[in-house]
Amino acid sequence: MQRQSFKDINLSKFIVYISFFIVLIGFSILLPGKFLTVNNILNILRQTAMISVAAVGMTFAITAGQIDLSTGGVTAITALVTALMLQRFPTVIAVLIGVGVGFICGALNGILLTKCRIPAFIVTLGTSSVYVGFARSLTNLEAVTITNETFNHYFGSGNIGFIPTLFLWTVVITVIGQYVYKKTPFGRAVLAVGGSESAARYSGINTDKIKFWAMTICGITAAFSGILYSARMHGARYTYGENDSMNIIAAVVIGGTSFSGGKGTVFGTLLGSLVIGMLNNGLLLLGLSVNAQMIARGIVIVLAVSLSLREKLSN
Amino acid sequence: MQRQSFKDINLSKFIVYISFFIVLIGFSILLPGKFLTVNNILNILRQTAMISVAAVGMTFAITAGQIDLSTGGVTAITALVTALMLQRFPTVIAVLIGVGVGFICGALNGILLTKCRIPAFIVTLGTSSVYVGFARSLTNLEAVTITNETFNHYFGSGNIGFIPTLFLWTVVITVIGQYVYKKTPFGRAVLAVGGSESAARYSGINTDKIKFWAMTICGITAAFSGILYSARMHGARYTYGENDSMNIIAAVVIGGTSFSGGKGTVFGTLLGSLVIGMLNNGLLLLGLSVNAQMIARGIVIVLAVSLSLREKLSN
Amino acid sequence: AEENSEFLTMIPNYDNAVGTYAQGPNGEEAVAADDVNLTEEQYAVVKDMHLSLAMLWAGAGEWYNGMTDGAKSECEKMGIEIATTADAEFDPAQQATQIETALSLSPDIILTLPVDPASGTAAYQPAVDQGVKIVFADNSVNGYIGGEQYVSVCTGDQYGMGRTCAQLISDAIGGSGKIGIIYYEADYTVTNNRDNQFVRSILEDYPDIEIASMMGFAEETATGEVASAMLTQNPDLDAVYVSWDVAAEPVVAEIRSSGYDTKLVTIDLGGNNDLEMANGGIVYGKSADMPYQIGATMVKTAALSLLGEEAPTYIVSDSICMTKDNIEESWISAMNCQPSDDVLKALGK
Amino acid sequence: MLKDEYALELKDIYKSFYQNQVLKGVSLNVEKGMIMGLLGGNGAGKSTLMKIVNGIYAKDSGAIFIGGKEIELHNAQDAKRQGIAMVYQELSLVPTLTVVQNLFLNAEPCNGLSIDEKMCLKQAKEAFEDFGINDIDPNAVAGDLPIGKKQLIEIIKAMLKNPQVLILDEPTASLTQYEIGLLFEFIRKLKERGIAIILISHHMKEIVEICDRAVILFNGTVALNAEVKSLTIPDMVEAMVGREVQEDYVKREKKADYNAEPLLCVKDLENSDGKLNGACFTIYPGEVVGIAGLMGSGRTELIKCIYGLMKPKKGSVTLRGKKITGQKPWVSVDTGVFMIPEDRRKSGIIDIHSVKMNLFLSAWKHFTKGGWIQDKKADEEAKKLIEKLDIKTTGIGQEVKNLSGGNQQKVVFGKSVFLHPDILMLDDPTVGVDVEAKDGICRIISAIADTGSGVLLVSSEFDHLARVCDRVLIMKQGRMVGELKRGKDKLSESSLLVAVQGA
Ligand SMILES: Nc1ncnc2c1ncn2[C@@H]1O[C@H](COP(=O)(O)OP(=O)(O)OP(=O)(O)O)[C@@H](O)[C@H]1O
Ligand SMILES: Nc1ncnc2c1ncn2[C@@H]1O[C@H](COP(=O)(O)OP(=O)(O)OP(=O)(O)O)[C@@H](O)[C@H]1O
Ligand SMILES: [Mg+2]
Ligand SMILES: [Mg+2]
Repeated sequence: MQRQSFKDINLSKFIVYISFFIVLIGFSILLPGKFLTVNNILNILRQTAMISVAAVGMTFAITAGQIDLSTGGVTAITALVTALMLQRFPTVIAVLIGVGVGFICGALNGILLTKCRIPAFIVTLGTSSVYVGFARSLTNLEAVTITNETFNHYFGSGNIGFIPTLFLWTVVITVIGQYVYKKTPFGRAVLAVGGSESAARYSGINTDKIKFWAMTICGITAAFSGILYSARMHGARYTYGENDSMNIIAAVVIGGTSFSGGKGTVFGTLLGSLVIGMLNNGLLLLGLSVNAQMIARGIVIVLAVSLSLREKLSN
Repeated sequence: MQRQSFKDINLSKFIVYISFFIVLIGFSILLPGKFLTVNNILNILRQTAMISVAAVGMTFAITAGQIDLSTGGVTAITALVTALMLQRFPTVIAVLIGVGVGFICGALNGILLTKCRIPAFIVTLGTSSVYVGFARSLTNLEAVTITNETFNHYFGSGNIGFIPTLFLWTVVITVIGQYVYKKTPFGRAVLAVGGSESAARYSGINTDKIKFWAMTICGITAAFSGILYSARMHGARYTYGENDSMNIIAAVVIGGTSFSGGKGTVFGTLLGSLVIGMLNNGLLLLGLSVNAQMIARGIVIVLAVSLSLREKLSN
Repeated sequence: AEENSEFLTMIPNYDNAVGTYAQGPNGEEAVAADDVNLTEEQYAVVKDMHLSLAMLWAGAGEWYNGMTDGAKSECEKMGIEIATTADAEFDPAQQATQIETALSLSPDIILTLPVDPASGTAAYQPAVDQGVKIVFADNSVNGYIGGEQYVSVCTGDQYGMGRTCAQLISDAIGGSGKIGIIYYEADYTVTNNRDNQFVRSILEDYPDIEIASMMGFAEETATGEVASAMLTQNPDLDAVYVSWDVAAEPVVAEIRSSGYDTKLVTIDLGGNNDLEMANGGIVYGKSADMPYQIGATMVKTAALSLLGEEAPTYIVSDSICMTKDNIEESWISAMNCQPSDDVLKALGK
Repeated sequence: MLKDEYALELKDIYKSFYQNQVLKGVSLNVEKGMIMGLLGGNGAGKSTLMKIVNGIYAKDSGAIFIGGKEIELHNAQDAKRQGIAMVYQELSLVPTLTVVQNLFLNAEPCNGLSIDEKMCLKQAKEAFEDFGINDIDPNAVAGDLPIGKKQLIEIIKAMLKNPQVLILDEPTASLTQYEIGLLFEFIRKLKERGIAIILISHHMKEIVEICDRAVILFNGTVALNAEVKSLTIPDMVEAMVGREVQEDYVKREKKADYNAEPLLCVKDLENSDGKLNGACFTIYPGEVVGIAGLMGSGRTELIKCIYGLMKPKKGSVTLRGKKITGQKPWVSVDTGVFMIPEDRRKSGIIDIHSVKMNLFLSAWKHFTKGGWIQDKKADEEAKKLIEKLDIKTTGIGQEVKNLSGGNQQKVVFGKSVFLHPDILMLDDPTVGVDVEAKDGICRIISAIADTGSGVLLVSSEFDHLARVCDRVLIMKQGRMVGELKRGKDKLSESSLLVAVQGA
């Protein structure tokens, strides 16, 4: 029995990597000399940074049995607010204010969720509309430019050595996320709340507090994604993050986090978002039409998830 | 004691109506002589028909503990296929083929869901992309016009007496849905699967079959929604239904169906979609800016759901 | 020429009627927007009519803002009340809904940008039946005739803008080189027309320019991936054309981080890219129509029609050719406002 | 005795859910180093009272004292701080976490900010050793374990908190004799350490065996509070249910028909995970066959294989001579084979549904006319069943999650009564039901057998087996290793115990 369960765990962790490598190797073969080049890999790392970062917070939300559909709005508001703040304040303060915006939005989701006892899907469906509306009115749909070169360099378009700062941020946030998720009592409590809310409550866990913080973390990483967007684009606009939330959720689930909560990994999520990123990149390089890309992307998402859930079939 | 539980049940059913009447009365007061006119009410009934119809199927899916994000794609494919078929076949045949398309799409969702054991959210996120891609390639993004007047009249823009045919279809589908949901062993099984899949399986319910059919029904009503769209617009286009799925889900949940499954009502869903319809209509009539409309819509959705869940707070 | 025909038929609606100058939906000759005007007396008469108006746009953004502002300023002059504003999010069904709803407010005028000419026929019929003066922006709907179902179509010169972009891109790369085209892959007449005209102009008028790659996109936020794929396959691209400004932003970001010396040309004004242009960066030049003027003209034609005057049925605003040198002037004429402070600062003002 | 030597004092506790007055002024004291048995019929309010003590429910009025000081409890965390730990009747393991993670949930030993995983594992192993368990993998995922093991882990989890007051709500319900022995040994050790223990159980013998004092709740008040030494079992039962309950063999109206063709034949059943190893037996019409065995002997797997929830690898099952091996559960229900699962929370009830919906979960098609369900008919049937099974509920519309544990179990059992299958398989159907209801269930089982159906009864309660079975099979490691037949062998609790232990 000891052996069996050991094998199980290994297999299930392993499988998260399989879809990653299948996609990686698949495209490398289909696109010799084009896909697996340093340049293209750096492209993919840069392009997925915004999703990878937001997906870290989403991993917490989904693990706690919740979901956040409002990340797009939070990303947009944060990008705009940060850009506006950069016109008056130094980089660090503007970034902190931006993160603060994410905190507030996430916390609002958390409060509505726990106080009104509305399912997260609905709360964030509603607040998503509110946040997007707010982002649109903030500058009346107008773009805000960013001329702060330090900010643009360190949060967006710069490199350190030859590594894009965007990717460095992805790594930093993922590592912090993974540590909190796996190694702290808070992370354990998030897993417990998602695994069985009543059992968690019986164990003396303040389930509302945990759900609140899971949503807040999700808001914060969505905000950080907005900061990266604005630095990468040297400006902000209400459309940033607009279509990301489904990609973010897909990244989390492909990464092996259970959609019904209680199980997951943040490293897996990073791989999941890289799968999405490689897919977007590779399908384009293949020269497929937009329609064909959509069809292929849908098929690969279903395949990747069914692969990462395969181990459950045996039960 | 008997009385208490009697009161409880009544209250919870009653509360579904409350948000409906609050919105209705609220707009009537804010917009004297504009909102509560025969014409405007008929407008609302026409405008929400597509959502109301698709929401009937979604009630089955959500009650069974599933969800369907692919309705938009199904709606679009069906609209296009029906329009194309009308160029060769009589109305009835074209409509049947359209419904058949919904059946196939829904069934595909159901099969992936039950055979690969992927959560419905992910299956339909993937197939949604596939269906939309397919709808786009079907006519290579071109719109198809419909010149069949019988079809346009009976499924879209016509009236019978002074009642729009769109509303008649809504009523027909809702009544059939409500009966199947409340009065057949299948409906009870859907409730059971959503309430506790394991208990349902132990009780000898073929849970996979039930989930399959719940998804298939959802596909069929989404298809019907596409048929209504194309008749209302006298043509079909790959964008029909694109932004509907969140509205449909919101309608179901505002209508009092539990988002986590196992409980619901189809009549409530109709009211829920009318709430959404009134909201879209009333906010526009109020002359709010688009941004303000979005914010208001989000707030009302959260309020309406928290109202319809209020009874649970007492526990 | 063989492969050229492939480029010519790639974008939807490539077979729209083609002329040197864009003609109206029923072959009308264009009237310049500047030529549409009301006399002082006519303003006074309109003011006494206490009219109301609804704006039912297809989407949202700075371009729509410009149009709305233009219409608003004219409405103020004429004492027209704005009953409601809506954005159909490019969904024809939603637009049909918004038309019906707006009609409950019994507006005298509807300014609108039809999302879909095909289904628009049925969608606008209630407004036609109710006798509302409809003024279209950009395109009409199938089967309608100017002066009958609607007053007029006011549009930017899509073909002109396509041509201007071809000119700009040629300037940017010194007359010869390799370019890429990133176009909107959707059935949307306005962008289809400008994209197609751009392709035609390049093929016909600039034989030394080679179209190395043409790729479509479906979401304006997802063009970065397209650009990087294009650059990966063609690292030697000299310039890129993108359908419109917002969609060009991620492309600029992608070019910037790729480190290539690739120029970009696009259509519409927009803060982020104009700053890049002011700084002499990746964005070389832009073409744009004049949304403020279009919005104002739409109100004017509606008013003329209500006064019983004959309004021109097809009105075209000027298009602008903007480079680093005329950013400020362009903003003032197109949007009736100054570019952002950052842009002015970069221009040294 | 000095007042502050009470570990826990409850004064005049009142609690009602809506208008359902559950506790009407309950007072009791528990001394340090005392084991108190808390008894009462199903729905008497035992769990409610203990959940108030553990901060899960808020009391309406009354006071709680710990060590002489009045305390307020708002949640389980507060209770933990006061040194109170509880094993819940509903079990509170997070199914997605591993055993160790569950054991230390919300009390993880930390090393700086991070959880000290090594320490957790070490302490868990020590705890298991202390208790005498050696067959639970601390890294196994809790949700995959059978209910008996979950129960053990739950108990150890409570112990790890080093409580001053330990509340055990029916901890023995899913345990077999052997584990109960381990548990009691451990409880005695705790008692020596001066810990106060409250034990809820429906098994009078357990109370007599281990408790110092017995408190009986009846009708929301304390009906009896006395030294166990001064009490007899019939005394307690009478205080609990208000009448005497017979605990002898239930007289059958008809006998099993051993000359007829066997109803069910199971031959050499094996499944892929090796839990079944050639199980063989037959059931004759009108026969009640019991299965006795230790935890993990494969009893649950046997039933699941016959019903079709699990695929057998080898062997055959025949019903009236017709092969039904490996048929799906929904086919089984149609062919007249039905089962009641052991894990009522997970697989027995749908807790958000009403009593009526649960009772007829498998039976709706028997209420249809032209495809539509006749709800009036179903309501009548539901009322009859509630009466027959004496389910304590506010009505057929009450949500099952608001019933007491024992009453939930009656609902689960009730599903099979209406269906009246040819073969009824029951996996621990009497878990958590009170003496009176157990008697009722015995009678219903006999009545079902009297109509010619066959019953397969798995039970951890040997006295229960002894009361109703015509034949008891002894199971070990997935096969039958012995048989006791009424009339031929002595069939009693003690003979079964000897047979199982000796097997
Ligand atoms: N959350 C709740 N909401 C409403 N009623 C409840 C709730 N919990 C318990 N009850 C009711 O309170 C009464 C006492 O239940 P409790 O669980 O305390 O009984 P018990 O003595 O533990 O019974 P058992 O031996 O069956 O476990 C029952 O009638 C039950 O229906
Ligand atoms: N899902 C599972 N994962 C791992 N082990 C399991 C699982 N289910 C059962 N087992 C193991 O299989 C063995 C047999 O379990 P089963 O439930 O059939 O026993 P049982 O005789 O019914 O005992 P009881 O019901 O008293 O627990 C046990 O040792 C148990 O640990
Ligand atoms: Mg209890
Ligand atoms: Mg068992």
